[in-house]
Parts: sequence; structure tokens; C-alpha cells
Amino acid sequence: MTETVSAKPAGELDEAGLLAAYRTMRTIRAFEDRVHQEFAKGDIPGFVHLYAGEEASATGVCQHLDDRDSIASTHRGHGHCIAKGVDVREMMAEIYGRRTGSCHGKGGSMHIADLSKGMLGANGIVGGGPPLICGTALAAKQQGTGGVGVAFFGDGASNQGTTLEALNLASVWNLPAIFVAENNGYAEATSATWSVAADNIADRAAGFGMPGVIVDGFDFFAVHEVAGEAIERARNGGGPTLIEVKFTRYYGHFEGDQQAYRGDEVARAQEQQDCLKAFRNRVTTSGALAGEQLDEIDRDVAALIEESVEAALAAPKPTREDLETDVYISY
Amino acid sequence: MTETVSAKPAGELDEAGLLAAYRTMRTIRAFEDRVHQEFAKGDIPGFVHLYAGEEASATGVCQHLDDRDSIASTHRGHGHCIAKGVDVREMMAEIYGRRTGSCHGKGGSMHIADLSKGMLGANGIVGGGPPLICGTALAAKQQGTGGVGVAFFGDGASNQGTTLEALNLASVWNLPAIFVAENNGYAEATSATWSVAADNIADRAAGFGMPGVIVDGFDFFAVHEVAGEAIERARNGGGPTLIEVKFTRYYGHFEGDQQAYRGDEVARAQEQQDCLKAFRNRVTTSGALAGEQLDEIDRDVAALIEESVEAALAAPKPTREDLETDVYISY
Amino acid sequence: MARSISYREALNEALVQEMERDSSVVVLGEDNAGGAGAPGEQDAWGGVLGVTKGLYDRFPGRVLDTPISESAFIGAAIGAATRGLRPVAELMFIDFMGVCFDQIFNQAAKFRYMFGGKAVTPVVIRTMYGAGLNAAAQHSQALYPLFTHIPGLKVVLPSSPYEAKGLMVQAIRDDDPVIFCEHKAMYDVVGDVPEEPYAIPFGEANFVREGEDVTVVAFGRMVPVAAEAADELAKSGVECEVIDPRTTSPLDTDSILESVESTGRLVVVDEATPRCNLATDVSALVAKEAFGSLRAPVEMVTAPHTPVPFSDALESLYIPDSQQVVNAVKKVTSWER
Amino acid sequence: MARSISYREALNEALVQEMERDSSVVVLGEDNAGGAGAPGEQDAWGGVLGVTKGLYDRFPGRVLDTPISESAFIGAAIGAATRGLRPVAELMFIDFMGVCFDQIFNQAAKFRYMFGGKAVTPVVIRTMYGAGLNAAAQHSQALYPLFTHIPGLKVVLPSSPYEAKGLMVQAIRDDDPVIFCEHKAMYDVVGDVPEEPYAIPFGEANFVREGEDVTVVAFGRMVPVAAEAADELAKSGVECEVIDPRTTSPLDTDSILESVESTGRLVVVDEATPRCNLATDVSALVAKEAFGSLRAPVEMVTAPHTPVPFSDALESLYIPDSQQVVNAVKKVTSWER
Ligand SMILES: Cc1ncc(C[n+]2csc(CCOP(=O)(O)OP(=O)(O)O)c2C)c(N)n1
Ligand SMILES: Cc1ncc(C[n+]2csc(CCOP(=O)(O)OP(=O)(O)O)c2C)c(N)n1
Ligand SMILES: [Mg+2]
Ligand SMILES: [Mg+2]
Repeated sequence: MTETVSAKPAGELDEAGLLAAYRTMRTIRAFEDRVHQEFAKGDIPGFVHLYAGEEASATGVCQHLDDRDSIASTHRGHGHCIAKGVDVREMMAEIYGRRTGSCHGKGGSMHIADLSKGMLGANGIVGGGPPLICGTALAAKQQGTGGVGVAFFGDGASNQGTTLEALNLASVWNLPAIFVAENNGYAEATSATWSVAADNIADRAAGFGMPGVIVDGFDFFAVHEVAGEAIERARNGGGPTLIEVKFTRYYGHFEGDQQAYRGDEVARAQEQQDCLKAFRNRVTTSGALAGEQLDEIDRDVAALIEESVEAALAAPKPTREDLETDVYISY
Repeated sequence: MTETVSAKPAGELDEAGLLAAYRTMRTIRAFEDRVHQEFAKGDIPGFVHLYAGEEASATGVCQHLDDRDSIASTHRGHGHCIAKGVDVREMMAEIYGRRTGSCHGKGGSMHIADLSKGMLGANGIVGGGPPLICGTALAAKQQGTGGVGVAFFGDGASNQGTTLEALNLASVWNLPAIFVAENNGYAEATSATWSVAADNIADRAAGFGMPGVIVDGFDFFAVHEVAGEAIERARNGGGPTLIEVKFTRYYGHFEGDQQAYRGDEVARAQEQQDCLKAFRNRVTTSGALAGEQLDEIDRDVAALIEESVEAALAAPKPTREDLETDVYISY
Repeated sequence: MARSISYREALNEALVQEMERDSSVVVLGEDNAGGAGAPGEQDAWGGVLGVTKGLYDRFPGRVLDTPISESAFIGAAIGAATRGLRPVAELMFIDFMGVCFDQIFNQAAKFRYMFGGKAVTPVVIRTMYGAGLNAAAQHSQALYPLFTHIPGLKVVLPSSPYEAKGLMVQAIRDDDPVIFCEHKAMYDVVGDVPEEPYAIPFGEANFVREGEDVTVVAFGRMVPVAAEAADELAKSGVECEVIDPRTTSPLDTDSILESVESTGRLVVVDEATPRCNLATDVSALVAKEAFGSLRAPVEMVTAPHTPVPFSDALESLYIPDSQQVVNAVKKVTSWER
Repeated sequence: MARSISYREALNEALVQEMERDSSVVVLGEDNAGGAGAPGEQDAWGGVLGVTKGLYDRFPGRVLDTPISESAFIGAAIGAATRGLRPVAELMFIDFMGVCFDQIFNQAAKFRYMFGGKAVTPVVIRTMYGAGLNAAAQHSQALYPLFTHIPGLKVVLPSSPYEAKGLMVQAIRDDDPVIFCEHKAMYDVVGDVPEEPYAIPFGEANFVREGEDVTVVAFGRMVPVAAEAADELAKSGVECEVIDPRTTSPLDTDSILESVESTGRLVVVDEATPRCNLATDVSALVAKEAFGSLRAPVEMVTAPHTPVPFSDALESLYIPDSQQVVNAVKKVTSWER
């Protein structure tokens, strides 16, 4: 049931849609590049995992979603958050551990969430999200909202039992769930070609009774199309799909990783395989958008990120009164 | 990679081998039938799950094994224990909770083990065994013994994350491990056709980089052959195999189960699909064995079981001195 | 009000009444109906010991069987709870927590705090604990101390049919994740249970018996054991105040401390193994907060530090019994500095 | 003997020396070498914080990377231990126990008892615990009380480089399953460590400091915190006896009780959250066994009953510090009935 999909014409996306997609991808890239810089300065605490290079996945999928729909993310969650509409300023403040952050500074990079947007949280546990998404999909199904649940997870997470169980459960219950395996080639320092005992993660779909699709993760349009089909099918009661998105991680596993295990693939990818460059090239060549429209977005985004960092740095940290609140709703 | 294997001529098995196979299967059947009766009398405590009807699986696989090799079993473990050579008298005593039992009465039906025979224990946790077998296979590989590990598990267990992880790990490490999915149609009251979101459990093998084979579980010779090939391959460094054995559970999930969820398939199976009848028919028709040889085994086994029950009933129970021993080796 | 039903029936009634009241309540677990995909009856089991029997037909589409995938379906219950359902998921035996604990303690328990107070996760996880059915080491554990340790979880241990119903109603209505621990040897225990729905608030202990000599705090199935011991002791003139906290988290510390302040003596009865359990938890609380009133060492009656043995001969020695409670009480009442 | 190395180096050295001594010792875990299947360096990581660095080249075939499948590879370590290997498996963060706890507490811990004394399972599970690196709620927990609760497990909490090496050597040589808890904020702590291999027996507390006024029992990273408080208190003439039990299971109850019998006062310092933790465990022990000597309420210094917060501003309030220990000691020394 595994098929590889290559890019088709931009089709359904109108100008606003294209601009929105580009803005999302650019925001993610700029956010991550900036966090990378700021981390190096030593200002950002904790473990930080960057999504740069993978923007087309979160964006191509989430562009089909609205507030009925939920997503679950991973430790590498900034991109999914931004694509699902979490406020960028609050995200930046959260990463800096400020009271103005998405989680009031209690969560940090690995736990940014916005339930009101159906963003169920980045997740520090590899494979933590897929079971949860079976639940949000179940809720949508029971409530008849037409909503779907999307679980993003990595190649490494595709070997976690929780992920595999969720695939089966989603089929058994015929849930409106989409499983997006983001195969960026590595789980920490371990190659996916070694840890995943199959040619493709998508090859696992058949064993769990759902279609498996492989898509080029540097191509926004390909992801957008494949995700659109799967989400459409799910909304119409057609059950779950496993989508494998293949691409390369631009930065280290976490900030600070020296990446001695890698070859020159990163530099090559950044040069030749960049979803933003590919997008720009395609839409300007086809005439769908003008270069200036994109440039303007780039400037907007740069300003937003600058502002977010400044605001975060200026914001207060949580205080002793915050330490023991919000453990329970009632106690 | 999934292929269905049907029975081939008894081939490699000589007379002694055939007699041993029959003796094992008959011992399991007689053991289980007797436990069924005794349980109904109320003399046997705890939860008891019977293996009757499934004898060809444990027997066909374990006939290829020796003391280098390990097996991990399930809550339905009596058959695997007997096939791996655990003492029947001690097993019966264990089921009755006696000090003379395999585990001195501390384990019971769900935890019969004999490490000296490479029998790693029945297991009360569905999916508990496959990870352990990756370990025994790893030990055999590291030590260069040529030994293999065999994990028996049910159709229900094929949906447990621990099982699925073990499949992948065995391939990644290229372990001499065999995974025997005993698909008896049910996990408790739940049909495998419902809970396993694939046509066959063996279809999952491809997603974990190993061959998947389906075999008729009522046919000892078919199981024996398929298992022999897989074990041979594993011993020679060829890696793991997933074997799905299909058959029907003769009794309820546990003793006491009313089985309202079932149709008339049990009666039909017992009549038409019985590994013992099929075996007898085949070996006597081909002239490989005489009916009297089998009758003699039947009598031997009946006597052994009778003796085991009597001895168990007469044996002492553990006492207060046993309560706190054997928690640690040193403390 | 004088109607007597079993612990099992009390739980079933709470589920029925809450499902009737609130259509967002759904029930899920292995064979909670029973018979999925099978040719015979559906609702063939109603759970392995029959607690959810009859719900499947009564509430079409709201009782879901599951594959044996505890991480996936417990996680699903949690995810669904964040999106408007109020799932009651069954972890058949508490002993199976090891295959799904992450979803419970790292996900459900922490959402609200990690997300800065923005998550609401009203999930109930029903689970069966305890020894007494010769179910051996992997099907007989108490384990509620492990859940009690985790901030963000509420942990409930009903000790009678009355408590079972009222606490289940509260668990379903509660907005926090609740671990609801049913003792497998109590399902057939019968007691008075009002027909109308009622909720027993969490964190409010029940004074099973009043007394001035010794405070006996007992949990779950140990409550009737302690009460039996108290009856026995009363014959020789020793009056125990038997306290059933009903929930271990939150714990009604005030009631325990007040009682010890008046009795000056404490015995805690906990079916769990002895290290880092509820007996140590309550004893430490008292040694810290009511030391000035304590007139004797605290005593703890617990299972030994061993797995649960199979043989009935050993299991009956393993489970704390009323004689041990009597002995402990005698020890603290006869203690002299 | 006056050689100073870090906690990380001490652990690494113990692993090297034991692997040299005994060829059945193997090491496995996620990126314990690092770089499996990748085009660049193998042994690129040596574990996420470098503890197993260098073993891969030194012991060919005996350091195994794993997929992210904790149940499978921890279970594999356990299975291998029953068949003659002595595996040292890494559960990268103790917080990940939720995806593999079954193999640890229902399998490894219970084999010997369930099987009537016939199993030998010499597995070591190394794992990283504790707060202090702003790693937030799912990467900063203490959780060792959960393992301590389980009969059949031994639980080790090294508090210095010296302890780290000696306890690791013992853990590898020990025939029972051992949970070896390394504090993530201690890897760079430096201290004197003998070059030759030595084993520190389990269940023998270290008296970090002797004193007559108050017994302070502290675990793991709380040992230096308690020692710092003791230094501070000594300035004002209060002498603490600081006890590091080194293993929580077995626990050196004799040393603790003897100390309290002479000091009459107890403070327990435990980085874990407060319910059913080691602080309650030790306090209850003392309230039961040394009540006659106790001259003041016990005090417990622990983390609050909350998940671990991310922001450094909150995390530093979350982790017990020496000021809190000082306050607790002052409280018990100034207590009057
Ligand atoms: C259960 C669990 N095991 C291990 C880890 C440590 N860890 C964090 S990220 C990671 C690698 C994940 O790889 P992948 O799923 O491919 O995601 P990627 O980092 O490539 O986005 C690991 C091993 C964890 N957080 N949770
Ligand atoms: C982790 C876990 N979940 C649930 C159970 C309860 N349980 C015991 S046997 C069983 C059914 C197992 O079905 P299957 O794997 O098909 O084996 P069979 O009983 O058919 O031999 C269940 C659900 C368990 N023991 N462990
Ligand atoms: Mg990856
Ligand atoms: Mg089955």
C-alpha cells in the first residue's frame, strides 16, 4: 500500500493560501535560526531541539486544519506549534522561561502547548503523542465535529511501542487520525536506516491496516497534497493514514550537539534541499506570487522574531506564588 | 514477504522423533483436560488458561530446541512448558500451589518456569515475553553458542507495543530470535479479526524487516517444518522470523469463561481440527507408526497425569518460612 | 436507603447514572463490552469481572472495546479528555501499569502544570488491585503508592459499596485525572447504597468508628480488616478510632492529625508492600505534625517486602489481617518509654 | 588516592574496569556509542551526557546502540541476564520509566521469587534523575521512590565520584537487578577516586559527618546539600550527623536508627516529591523504631507536590536547598513540647 508521491501543481492553493504557507514556513525558519543564535549566547536554558529544514511538514499538514482539529507534537515542537497557530511571542517567552510564555514559563521548549488551538503540546517523551491523538480523534468522532487528529513523530519514535499501538488502535476504531512520521534521517546520533528495520516507515502501515504514503519533505506542495487527501479521507470516515515525510535535520539533535556522526549531508541539503528556496522558486517561476510579496513577509517575520526576543528578555520570570499552582483544578 | 505453508511429508522426523512429538502433544492435551476437570471441582486456585487444541505449536517448535535455546511463554503457558521439558509432576504441583511445585508454589499456573531448561516462564503480562527473548537471543549470539530464543505470544499480544518493539529490535540487532504468534482467534472475548488491523499477524513482519510465515496450527508437521527452517536460519546468523500459527482455542479464555461470544466453531474444531487426530491419522496411514505405539503413549501419559495429580494433592504447601525467601540473592 | 447491593453493582450503578446524566461520559477497555468481532453475543463479558456489564446495550456507541494496547487506549482516553469527553478507561489490573504508565504520569498528570494551567483532563482510570484471589505476583499488587507519589493524579480507594458508588460519581465529575482503585476481592461485598446518585468529595476521610485510645488509619480493603480488629479490641476495652481516608491523594491530613491529637497513638494499615507506601506516608505525617501528641511509636501493618505469592497458604500470610492489627494496637497501647 | 576525577569519569572508569575483568559485561542503550548507521564517527556520543564514551572502541561488540524501544531493549538486557550476560542497560532519563516499567518491576524484580528462587538476573539499569538543568517536567524527576517501593529491586543513589565508582562496581558484580540512579547535575562534580577497582557494599550508609545534635539523612545529590547546611550550622554550634545511605533498597536502617538514638532528632532530605517518598520512609522507620529516643518532631525537606517547573526561577525554588535544611534543623533543635 506504500506509494511515493511527487509534487503536483499548486492546484487548490489560492494566493492567500500560498502567502500564508510561506509566512508559516518563514516564521518557523526565522524562529529556529534565532533560537539557535540565542542559545549559543547561553541565554536560553534547558534542552532545545530545532525544526529548521522541516518546515514543509508542519506547514503542509496544518494548513488543512482548523480549531476542530488537534495535533500532538514532539520534543522538536516549535514548528508544529507555529503551524497550528500558537502565538510566536508567547512561544519565545516560554523558551526563555518567562511568565508571559505560552505555559507561564512552567513548560519550556519541550512542552509548549495551546489547547484552545488544538495544539496538545510538544512532548518530551518519544512516542508520547500518537496515543493522545487517538483520543482527540475519538472525541471528534463521538461529537461528530468532522475534526481530525494529527500525530507528528520522528523516525526514532516509529520504533516506540506506543506509536505502533496507536496505529493499530486508530485502524481498529476507524479513527479520523493521521500519523505523520517525520523521517529526518536521525534519532539523536542514530541513523534511521539502522534503527528502522524496514525500507520505509510507511511500509509499516500495511501491518496496521492503513494506507502508507511517502512524501518529499522539502517540497511543501507534495506534503500539502498528500496531507490534504489523508485528512479529507479521515474527515469523511475513511480512517487513518500513515504519511512518511522524508527530509534532513538542519541543526544538531539538540543545541550543543557536535554532530560528529554526520557527513556533509547537511551543508548539501541546506544548499540544494530547502523547502523555502524551493517554494520561492516555484511560485515566482510560475508567476503565482511575486518575489516582493515574499520579501515583505521575510521582513515582517524578521521584525516579529526580533520583537519576540526583546519582549521575552524584558518579561518577568514566574515567582514563588507560581510554584505550586495549577497542579490540580480542584484540591 | 508473507507466505502460507501447508504440510509436507514428515521428512526429517525418524520414528523416535515422531513418538516424542506425539508424546508431547498427548501430554499437553491430557494435562489440560485434567486441569479443566479438576478446576471445575474447585480444587485449583487462581486464574488458569488452558492450551488444549494448540499443542502442535509448542511441540512443533520446541522439538527443534535444546538447552542452549530459550523460550518465553504467556499466561497460557502449560503447553510451552511441557514441550520445553519442564517436569510435569512439578508443574501440576505448582498449579496446586504446593511446595514441590516448579516454583515451590510461589508462582502458580501463570509463572511456571525452569531456567535450567531455558524455559523463561509463563508470563502474566501480555507481551511480556518478546523483549526478554531478544535478550536470550543476544546472549546466545554474544556467547557464540548457536542458541536461539523463541517468543510465543497470542493474537492479542500482537497489538502490545512491547511485542512490536521486540520485532524491530530483533531485526536491528540481527538476533537469532523466532516470534511465534499463536493466533487462536481470540484475546479473551475479543476476536482477532477485530483487534488485529491486518489480514494476518504475519503481515506485520515486513514492516520490521523479517520474513513472515503463516502456518496451519492443527498440523504438527506444517508447524514443525516452518519452525525448523526459521530456527535453522536463525542459528546460522540469518536473523529473526515471525511465524503466525492459526488455530482455535478449545476451552474458554480462562477456566470459568462461559464463552457466550463464540459460535459453534469450538465443537466443529474439536471434531474436525485436532492436531492429535490428524497426527495419528497421518502416521498410521503412512505406516510410519503403528496405532498401538500411540495407544501405549496414551496410557503412559494418562498414568503420568494421574500420578501427578495425586502427588500434588498429597504434597505439602509452602509455609511461613517460605514467605520472605528468594526475593533477593543477597541482601 | 436500606437497599443492599454489591460493590460491583454499586460501581455499575454509578457508571449508568453518570452516563445518563452526561453524554460526554464514555467507557473503554479490554472487553468492557466483550465479544467484538466475535460471532456470538456482544456485551458477553462486561469487563473481566463484570463491572461494566449491561452498559454496552444501554449506551450505544459509548462503550468501546479495545485491543490489548494499554498505552494506546489509556492515552486515547487522556487525549479525548482534553477535547471534551469524560472517559472512564479500564486498566484491567493495576499490575499492568508498567506498559502504560507514561501516558498516566508524564502526560495526564502533568498537562495542567506543564501547560501553565490551561489543560483540563477529566479522565478516570478504573483499575483492579489487591491480593486474595490467588492471582499471583503479576495480578495481585496494591501499587497505589506509586500513583499517590505522582503530583497531578488523584487516587481513590473505595472500601465499601457505599464508597464505591459515591466516589465513582465524584471521580467522573471531577476535572482532574483520577486513578480509581477497585479491590478485586471486594466486588461481591454487599452493603447499603442509596439509589439516587451522590458524590463523596475527595479528601474527606470517613470515621468508620470513633474511639479515644488509638487512631487506626486504613486504606481500601484494609478498612473492614481494621474495623474487625477494632471490634475485637473493643471487647477488651480498647477503643480504636478507625479512619478511612477514601482518597490517598488528596489525603485528609486534618482528620488524621486531629484524631491522633486526641488518641496519642497511631496504627496504619496498608495492603501495599512496606517501602515508600501509604503507611510510611501517614506515619511520617504524624511524626512531623502531631509529634507532640504522640504517646507511643507509630505502628505499620503492611504486606511484607516480597512479590505476592501464589499459594493460598502463603497469600493468606501475605495479606495483612485483623490479628496483625490487633497486635499492633496492643503494642502501641502497652508501650512505655 | 589523591587523584581527582569527575562523577562521569568515575562511572566510566568503573565500566571500563569491570568490562575488562568480566567479558560477560555488556553495555547497551540509546546512543551509548552513537552514530549507528551514520556516515560519520562511530562512538560519536558515548551516551547523551558522555558516560559511556570510549567503551565502544575499547570493547568491540560489547557496546550496543538501540532503537528508541525501551521496553524491548531493557527487556532484552533482563533476558540476557538470565542467560549468563551481565548487561548494563541505560534508561537515558529515569522519567522514561513509564514506557518500560513492566519489564523492570514485573519481570526482572519478580523472577527470583515467582520462580521459586531459581532465577539469577544480574542486570544493571543505569538511569539519570533529578532537577537542575532546566530540563522541565518530563526530564527532571527523581522517581527513585517508585523503584524503592518494588520488592526485588536494589536501588542505588551515588552522591559523589567516589560513591559513583564503588557503587557501580558493586552493581555490576551484584546478582540482583539494580537500578542505578545518576544525578544529571552531578556529572561534572569532581572528587577523589582511587584508580584501582573497589566495590562499596549495598546497604551500608556513609557517615558524611559526625555530630551529636541532629541526624540528617540525605539521598543522592541532597548529600552535598545537607553537608553544606551542616557546615553552616556548625558555625552556630549545631552539630549534624549527616548520613548518606547510598542505597535506598537495601536501606541501612541500623545506621539511621543508631544515629537517631544518640541525637534524638531527625531531618530527612529527599529531592523527590513529598508523597510516599524516601523522606516519609525514613521518618516512619524512625517514628516506629526509635520513637523512644526522638526528642522532637521529624522534619522532611523535599520538593513540593508539583511537576518540575521549567523556568530557572521556579526550578531553583523547587529543588531543596541548604537553607531549607538549615531551617529544618533549627526547627527540630528549637522544638519544645
Ligand atoms: C521514551 C523516550 N526515550 C528516549 C528519549 C530521548 N530522546 C529525545 S529525542 C530522541 C530522538 C528522537 O528521534 P526522532 O523520533 O527521529 O525525532 P527527531 O529528534 O529526529 O525529530 C531521543 C532518543 C525520550 N525523550 N523519550
Ligand atoms: C498487559 C496486559 N494486558 C491485559 C492482560 C489481561 N489478559 C490476559 S490474557 C489476555 C488475552 C490474551 O490474548 P492472546 O494474546 O490472544 O492470547 P490467548 O489468551 O488467546 O492465548 C488478556 C487481555 C494482561 N495479562 N496483560
Ligand atoms: Mg529523526
Ligand atoms: Mg488469542
